[in-house]
Order: sequence, then structure tokens, then C-alpha cells
Amino acid sequence: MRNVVVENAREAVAGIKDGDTVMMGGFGGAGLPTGVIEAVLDTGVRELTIISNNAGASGPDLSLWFAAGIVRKIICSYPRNAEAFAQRYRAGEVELELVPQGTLVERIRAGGAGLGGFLSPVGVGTVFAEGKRAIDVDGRGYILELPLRADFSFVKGRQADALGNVTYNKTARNHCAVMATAATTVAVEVDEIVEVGTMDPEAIVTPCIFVDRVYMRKPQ
Amino acid sequence: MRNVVVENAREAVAGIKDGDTVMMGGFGGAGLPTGVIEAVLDTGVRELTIISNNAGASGPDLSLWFAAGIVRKIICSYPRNAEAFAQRYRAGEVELELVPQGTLVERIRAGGAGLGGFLSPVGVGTVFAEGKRAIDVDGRGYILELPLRADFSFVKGRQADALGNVTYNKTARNHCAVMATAATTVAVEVDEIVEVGTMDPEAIVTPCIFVDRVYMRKPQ
Amino acid sequence: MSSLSRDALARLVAAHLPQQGFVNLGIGAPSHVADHLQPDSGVILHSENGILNIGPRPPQGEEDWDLINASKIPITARPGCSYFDSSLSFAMMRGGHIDVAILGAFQVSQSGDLANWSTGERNGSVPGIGGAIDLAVGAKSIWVMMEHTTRDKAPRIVDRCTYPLTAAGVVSRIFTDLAIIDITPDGLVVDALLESASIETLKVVTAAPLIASGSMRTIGLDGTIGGI
Amino acid sequence: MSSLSRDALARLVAAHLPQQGFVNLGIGAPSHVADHLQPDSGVILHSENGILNIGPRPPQGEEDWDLINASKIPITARPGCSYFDSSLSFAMMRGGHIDVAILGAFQVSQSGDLANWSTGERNGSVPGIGGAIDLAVGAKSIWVMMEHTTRDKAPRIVDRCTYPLTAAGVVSRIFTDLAIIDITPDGLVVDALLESASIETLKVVTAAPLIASGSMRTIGLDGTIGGI
Repeated sequence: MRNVVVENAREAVAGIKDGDTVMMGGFGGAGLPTGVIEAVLDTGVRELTIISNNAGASGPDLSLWFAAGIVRKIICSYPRNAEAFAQRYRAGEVELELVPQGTLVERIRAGGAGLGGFLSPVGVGTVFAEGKRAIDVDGRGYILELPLRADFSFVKGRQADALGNVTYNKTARNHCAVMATAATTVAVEVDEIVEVGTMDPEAIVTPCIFVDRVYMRKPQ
Repeated sequence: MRNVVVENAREAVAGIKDGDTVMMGGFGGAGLPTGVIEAVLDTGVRELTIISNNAGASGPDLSLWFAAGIVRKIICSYPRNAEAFAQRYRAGEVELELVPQGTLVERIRAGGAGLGGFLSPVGVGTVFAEGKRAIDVDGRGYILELPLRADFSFVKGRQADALGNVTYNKTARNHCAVMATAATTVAVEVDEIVEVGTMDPEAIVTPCIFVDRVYMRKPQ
Repeated sequence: MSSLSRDALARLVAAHLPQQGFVNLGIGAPSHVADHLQPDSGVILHSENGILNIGPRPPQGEEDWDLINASKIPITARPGCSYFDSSLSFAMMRGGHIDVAILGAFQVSQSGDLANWSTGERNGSVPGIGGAIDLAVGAKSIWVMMEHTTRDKAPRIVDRCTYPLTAAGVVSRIFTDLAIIDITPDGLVVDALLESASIETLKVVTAAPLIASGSMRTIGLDGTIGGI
Repeated sequence: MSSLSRDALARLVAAHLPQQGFVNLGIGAPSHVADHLQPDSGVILHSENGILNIGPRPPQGEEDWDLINASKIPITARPGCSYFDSSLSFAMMRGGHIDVAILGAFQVSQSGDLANWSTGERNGSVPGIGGAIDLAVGAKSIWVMMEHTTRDKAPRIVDRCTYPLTAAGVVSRIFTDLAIIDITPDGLVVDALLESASIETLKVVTAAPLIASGSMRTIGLDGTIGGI
């Protein structure tokens, strides 16, 4: 039987390489798979492109990656209150692609769903339309937004089974669910791994087809 | 407190008028809100445009609407094995817009999510590309597909509460979940109406913001 | 000139929310409106990070950091709450399912243009857009909640925004620490005015023409109107 | 010429599914492949109407009409099953998450063009496209399962499809009641042949050039290969 459980975060990030694009789940700390923060650092990988709603704060989060200088670019909606990022950004050492949050989520969804893009009304007439194709439909203006995919998606779930079915906890679901559809390798950090067949099939949020690796969060 | 429970299917369809566009949930009989079939017929409404995966079979389904001649057009992915529809179709009395199923679902989702359309790889190089805008992205061809919305969406759920939160049953979820996001008036037929606060907030599929009316399926 | 405290302004906004409406409270000051909602208002609060039917703040020590609002502040869930992912959450916002969004702003123009994400200065500060722009485009009504002027006493209600826009022509109502102003086809109509203020003093701190409503109401210093 | 029964063909296809792969079985004949899956294959079956991890057919009298497959036939759910809505289901299909889709076909061309939804005749018959086209475009591998010829003995494997296309250049493998044929850059390669058939007889009923694989296998009349 399919079994995607791996021992730890180190195994969950195996294969990551210089220049990879990495999606990190979470809205603030909720939904952030903290285990991979250290595990990715330990690989010595560099020049990452990060897709994330935020850019870290001051905990065991993306701040450590910015401090270590392993990030080349971040595609992000709200990189405020992120001191380590801000320092790199001001120094011109990290590129920022600022994306409205709903557009960020939808671009990731499009990447996972095999769409070539979508027409968004968000950003029309603002700087967020710059450099993008404008497309009119029935006289209304839209921006063509393009899909996002990644080499790795790291997200945080509540429960998983060995097949890779995943649930989330409360508002920690946030961007994790779409990110889990849009990467070549999807690794999920969970609080609990349960027997196959014990999860409510009506309440599984991320079906196992999307998930490549599952590991337990280390007790903190 | 918000309370969207209505007495019966008749109240659920109240306000429907000639020429309206109506989404009908269901894949075959699973997810079809059978109560509205008769209720809509009873209103005497005509010239409806139907958005539905199928075109009825031989039960208490869309067949009765086609037999009664109240449908002007159907936007549909698989109108096979639907004799009442086929008769009207052959006679040129009903217009058919045939849409690949995934495109149908995604167009409805776009309608509910406020998108102006999306780029689909499905149908490129086939008759399903005819009459649609072709858009290339990075050298790959896509079809611009436009959103669908309706005046009414009628779908079938398993449980609802008075606020309008809804769950579905097994594969009866199908198109119901997106259709419940994309109409001016969304009415849900359910097997059971439960106390507010008893549904698992992690397992609610259609949050109450999308739902305008809920009624109990009549015992059959 | 005296003005409403942040608390009183939050109370004023809360009292105007539509009964049983679906309301999104933006980050910062708008999030405090939640603390002033009457239990019988039936208002259902949405947060962009994936929750509908938010309750009051948790008691200290009972915070759950997986249950937060868009400001990343711990909240509670009310009976009938639901959790969902960001794509469905933004479908609610972009798709016109939110009745009212309360947003903060740097500037609002007389035609309802909203500037609330950047002052456009290239001072090395980090920009952030978040989900405000999705709400601004997609909610049925956009109400702005802000101080009437900047710290330097410059007007925030202006003829034309000088800061980068969030969205054009979307704001329908402005709640400030001095007044409630409706943006109408005829211009900016003062619907309610702080008891200690006058239309004349209001005009001084507003960089766009104001029209006094024929039925202008008076706002008490505690943020109540006519004893509401 | 003898040929595989529908049952034997389903067994043949089932034996070739990748261990632990995610597989979608199209409506009609492909859906019968489910009945021949070995329990230890680890194959996880998907159906477009919103289920992953389909089990065998239910015993008669225990059908649940809310638990059906894309052919609208009652199924069962296996442990670890999940239900989801159509938008997520088609995201799986269009987004390249399905390893193999088994589809029926009217015609397949030597370059992998697929025609499986319409004969293009204007005879008043009602067209239907369903979800086959989404799979054809989105699944990682498209395998076709069909009779080698039409009822009138016309070849279904052709130089160029004469029926309206479902998708161009997507089919990688064809299972017929006579052979397994791979579509390769070099052309159509016969990977396996029914024991009672020969390459020469196969060529007669195939309207495109065939190449015999150097390691061509033999298919038994019961749909097994080399005792598998």
C-alpha cells in the first residue's frame, strides 16, 4: 500500500537544490511547517525563490532563511513586520514580487489545476496591472494573471494518514490547501499520523493524490 | 439570528421568472434537488436556461422540464441518455451549449469567485475552441473560457443549519459546491436540518455566506 | 478640536453594520469593530485567512494561535462557524459575497478612490498589499474607517489621491473621528457630525467639497448616535 | 480471428497499471478494469464525480445512489477514501495529478490523436463530451482501451482521425482485443499480441503502419500475459 510517511523534516526536504522554487504555507505562524525551516538550512541550499503570504516575523520562520542569505526572490502579498527580510530587501539582496493575496492564492490554484491563467479584476488601474496583459471582456477590464508552480510545497496539517490524506486545523488551513496542489514534491508536516480509514472521507481537505511526503512535527 | 430555512421547495423557488438562468446540481441523480423539479413546473415559468452536468434521465428530473417545454437552452457537458431532452433537441426546440465537464465546473467557479474568465488547455485544436478567443502564454495555446452565473442555483446537500452552512453526501457533492457560489439566489435541499453549532466547522463544505434558502427534502 | 477615540469610532461603525450582514473587518483599527458588535445584530464576521462567524477575543491565556484573524490576533469562533481555505475565502471576497468590508485608508478621494497600501515613498520601507485590494474590488460595499487627517493634520479625504491606488471608485462611505461621509453621485455628503464639530471646521480639514445632509445626525463623543 | 472478451481485455489493462498509481477509469468499458485490480497492486482509483480510492462494486441490494462512478454505476469506497467537489476533481485531472487515465475511443491516430466523443454524424443523435476531454489533456498518461475494429470491421487505429478530435497527440498506449500498441516517436510499436493473431493479420485491421517490438509478448485468450 502507498505509504508517504517519512521520518522527519530532513527527509521531507530531501532533493531540494540550489535555485528551486519553494511554496511555504501559513498566514503568519498558522499553517507554517516550522520543521522545514531548519531542515532546509541544513541542506546548504541557496538561491531559493519563495512563494509565501508573509516573509517571516521573528520566530523559527522565513526570517532565518533571509538572515542566512539563501533566498534570491520572494513572491509574497504581505512582507511587512519582517525585519530579516527587510534588511536584505533594503540592501537589494532579495527581489520582491508583491502580489495581492487573493491573486497569489488564485495563481497557485491555477498552477495546481492546470490552467494557463485567469482574468482578475483586482489591480486594474493600479501599479499591480503594470507589465501584465490587459484583457477586456464585455467592456470590463481585467488583468491576465499567470499560474504559479513550485519544486517543493511545504505546508502544515493537523492529521494525515499513510496514504497522504490531510486535514488542517482552523485558520491554519489558509494557503496550505492550494499550495499542496501546485508543486512537484508536496511535503506536509502534521501533528498526528493516524491509521488509514480513520479519517472522515467527507472532511479530508487535501486528498492523498496531491501529497508526496508526510512527517510528524517535532515536539516543541 | 440569520435563519434561511424555508418550509418547502415551493418557497425555495419563489421569485423565479420567465427567462431566468438556473443551475441544477447533480451528476446523474446524485446531488439533484428533486423537490424543485415539481416546484418550478408549478410556477408556470418558461424559457429557462439550464446549467447542469446532465439533461435528465427518466426519473423526477430535468426530463419533466423538457417534456413540459419550459427550457429554452441548456449548458451541459453530457446530455446523453436523456430522451425528453433529445426529442426537443432534434426538433430544434432547445438550444444546446456543449461544454467539457471540467470547463463547465471551472466556468461556474469563476462566476462565483469574481473572475473574468480563465485560460484552459482543454479543447485546444478541437471544435470546443470554435468561437472562443485563443490566447498564447509562453508559446502554449489556451482557450479563454468565460464565467457562468445564474439567477438561481438549486443543489442537494446532506445537512444544513439555519445559518445556511451545508455539507453533502459522498459523490453527491459534485457540481453542487461550485453552483452554490454562483447564483443570485442559492437554495439547498437537504436531508436534515440541524442545530446551529452542531456541524463540524472543519467539515462544512459550503459556508453559509453562499446560501439563501434551505429546505428539507420531502420524504419519498 | 476634540475627536472620537479609536474605541468610540469602532463603536460608531459597529452600530451601522447591516443586521445579519456578512462583514469583513480589515487589519488594524477596523478589527476592533468586532469588540463593539451587539450580540443581537446577527452580523457574521469573515476573515480573509479562512473563517466565517468570528466571536469575541479569547480571554488572556486561552489564545489559540491556529485561530487568528487577518491582523494575526487570536480570536474565537462562534457557533455556526466554518473554516475554509484561502481560495474559497477570496472567492467570497472577490465574488461579491461580502456585504460590507471595513477598511483602513491613507487617502480616499471624492469619487471613492481608495489608497490604503502605500504612501509611494521610496524610503526603503517594505510594501505590503495583503487582501485589502481583493476586498476593495469585490465586496458589495466598501466603508473606510480612518482618522480624518494625518498626524501632520493633512486631509485624508481629497480631491484626488496622491498615493498609489488600491482600487478606483469603490468606497461608498467614510467613518472618521469627526464625521460619517457618504460618497454619492452628487459628491461627499456629511451624514453625521461629531457634536463638538461644525461643517465649517470639517471643511478646513477636508480637501474636497462637502455637502451637509438635510438630515445630518450628531455623533456623541462616545461614538453613539442619538442614544443608539 | 478470435479476440479478447471485454472481461479479458479489462484484466489485461488492470495487470499493466502502475503499482500505487493514481488511475482514472473512463466511462463504459474502462470502468470494468476496477473489477480486475489485484488488492496488492496499491492502485488508487479516481472518479471525476469526486471520489478517490474506489473499491469494488457493492453487493446487489446494497447500492448507495450517492456513491457512484463516472458511469453512474454504484461503487464502494475503500479505507482512506476521500470525497471532494468537481472543481477539485477536475483540478486533479487537468492539473496532471492522475498517473494514468484509461479511456475508450472511436479512433486513435498513429500520432496519438484521440477521437472518443462524437462520430461527427449529423443524424440527430445528441452529443456528449463529459470529462473525457479533461483527462485526455491533463492526465500524465492516456491509455486507450477499445476493440481493434468497429462492428463493420473498419480499423479504429488510423493514419489520421476522421472523427472530431477530443485532443491531439495525447495517447501513449492502446489496448485492444488483439494487441497492446505503444505510440512512440518511431511510430506504432506492437508490444504484445494475442496468441491467436499474427502481425500480418493485425496489419490488415490497422490503418497505420505497425512495428513489431523486438521483445513482443504474447497475450493469452484470458487476457493474461506470460502467466501474469
